[in-house]
Amino acid sequence: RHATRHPCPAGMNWIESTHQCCSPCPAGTYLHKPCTSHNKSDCRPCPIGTFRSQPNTFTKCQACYECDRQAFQSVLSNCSATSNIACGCEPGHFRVCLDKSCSEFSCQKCQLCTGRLVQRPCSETQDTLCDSSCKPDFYTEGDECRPCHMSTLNTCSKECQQVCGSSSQDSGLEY
Amino acid sequence: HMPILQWEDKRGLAFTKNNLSYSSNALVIPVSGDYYVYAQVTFRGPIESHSKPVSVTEIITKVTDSYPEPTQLLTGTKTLSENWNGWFQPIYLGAVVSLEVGDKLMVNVSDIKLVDYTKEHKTFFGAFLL
Amino acid sequence: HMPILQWEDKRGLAFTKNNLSYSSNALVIPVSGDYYVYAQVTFRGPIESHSKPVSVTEIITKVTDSYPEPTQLLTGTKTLSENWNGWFQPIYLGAVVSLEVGDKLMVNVSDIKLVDYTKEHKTFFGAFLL
Amino acid sequence: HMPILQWEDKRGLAFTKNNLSYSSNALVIPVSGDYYVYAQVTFRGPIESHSKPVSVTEIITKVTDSYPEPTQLLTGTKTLSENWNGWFQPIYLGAVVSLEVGDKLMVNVSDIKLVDYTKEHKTFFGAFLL
Repeated sequence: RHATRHPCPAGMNWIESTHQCCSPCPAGTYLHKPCTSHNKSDCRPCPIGTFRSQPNTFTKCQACYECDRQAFQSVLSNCSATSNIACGCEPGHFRVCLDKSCSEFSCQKCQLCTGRLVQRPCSETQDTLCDSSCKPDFYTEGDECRPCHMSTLNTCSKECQQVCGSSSQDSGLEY
Repeated sequence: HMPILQWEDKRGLAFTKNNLSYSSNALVIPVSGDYYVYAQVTFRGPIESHSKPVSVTEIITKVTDSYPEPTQLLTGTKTLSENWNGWFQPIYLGAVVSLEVGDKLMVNVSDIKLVDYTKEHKTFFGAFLL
Repeated sequence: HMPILQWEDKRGLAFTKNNLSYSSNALVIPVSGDYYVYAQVTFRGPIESHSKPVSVTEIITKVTDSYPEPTQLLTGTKTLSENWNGWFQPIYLGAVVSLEVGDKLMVNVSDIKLVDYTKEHKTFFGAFLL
Repeated sequence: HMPILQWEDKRGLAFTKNNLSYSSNALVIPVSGDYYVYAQVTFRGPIESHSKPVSVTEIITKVTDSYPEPTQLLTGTKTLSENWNGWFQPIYLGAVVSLEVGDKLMVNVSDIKLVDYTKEHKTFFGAFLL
């Protein structure tokens, strides 16, 4: 069985190239030169743009991801020697996950509740939820809410008159 | 993590040799070196009781005994705009990667129920030492 | 069977060597062994007098003198959801297969009229011994 | 010509060896011979200030000092029918090509702003001598 091929004491890793058991390098570093019988491993810090989040005996660090700035992603936390970059969405955008784990997501513009009350504001993970009915002084036109003051006598439909009634004439005159 | 695919390693076109073995869903690397690793997964739908998937993803990952996290080596992710009375979407991946003896290679997918496993020549996975 | 593609084996980027020869639409295997076999076909449409294809398929097959039926080695099949004022769809396939001397490799497609044969770097086919 | 992609050649999974070097956006061929050359580019959108792209294209090209024009070796071109609230499209290319010492290999794309450069395992490029 492969697993027990090289019995290293707990907490030490088998290094194939030197046939030695070495203690792993701490997170944020990588194994530059493996240990030998008389000296310890030579661990070096991860170069900029790379990281290792766990103790390891790798000869290289992992490359940091980048946030997709052109697709409205923002940096939540920068890549460090011990942790990958974390990305979110710019203000006014929310995440559309591509899969259950949401490891891949695109950022979509939050919808504006024009003429409606906001039932639930836009958040990092969900679009704005607008009220189904229009705000006061707004009337429904198709699936939109139009302000009464924008309506004029001949464009004011039955629905509009119900909502805007006399106020539409007065506001019409004001403008 | 995403579900891991299981593979047939003996019957039909499948084979392993030169100590490159297959065990518990992974190809196990017998000797350190540079390998060309490749895999194709054919996804298909719709399948009942399944909401419309937005995308399908295939990832070839590497697991090392001495490190708690898998490393993603190759990823193919495709959004689906197919109409819904039946769709097919193959994703092929292949590249050279440096591997150590004992490393394990696996294929993860976004949704195992969408994988077309019916024919060995539609979904396959392999590696060879350069 | 599905129609078999014909290939250019000498001009431009095309070449054959080490006795891997091309004759009557097939690559002929000169020595038994494991080969990495690959092919890309770029499909395109619409073409007049052609109903809207629902999908395109590419299959690399093996024909052996000693067996009457071709064996499907690799298959890429993709449904098309493209709008119809001009679409392109490449399908790449590649994998290691065990072949015997004299085996013939061919590429079949669902519809030859949909194959973009205009540029050698868009549709190609090859194999090399590991 | 189409824009040329720049690559990371040292950090993370990237590496060069056996004198196959990377300089000014190109892999430089150290010895004449047949190479398996491959590349995957993951395209994604939408991005702001960008009209809806109709298609995406990836081309692996060769530049030779002795010839002024680049040679297109491999091309993958795909029309997009995606809806527009977020799409991903990988294109993989790979084949054997005959190269001379000093030849330079590059990857061109139809639109650099549509390339997903955020993860090394989604967009990659390489070659190995047979």
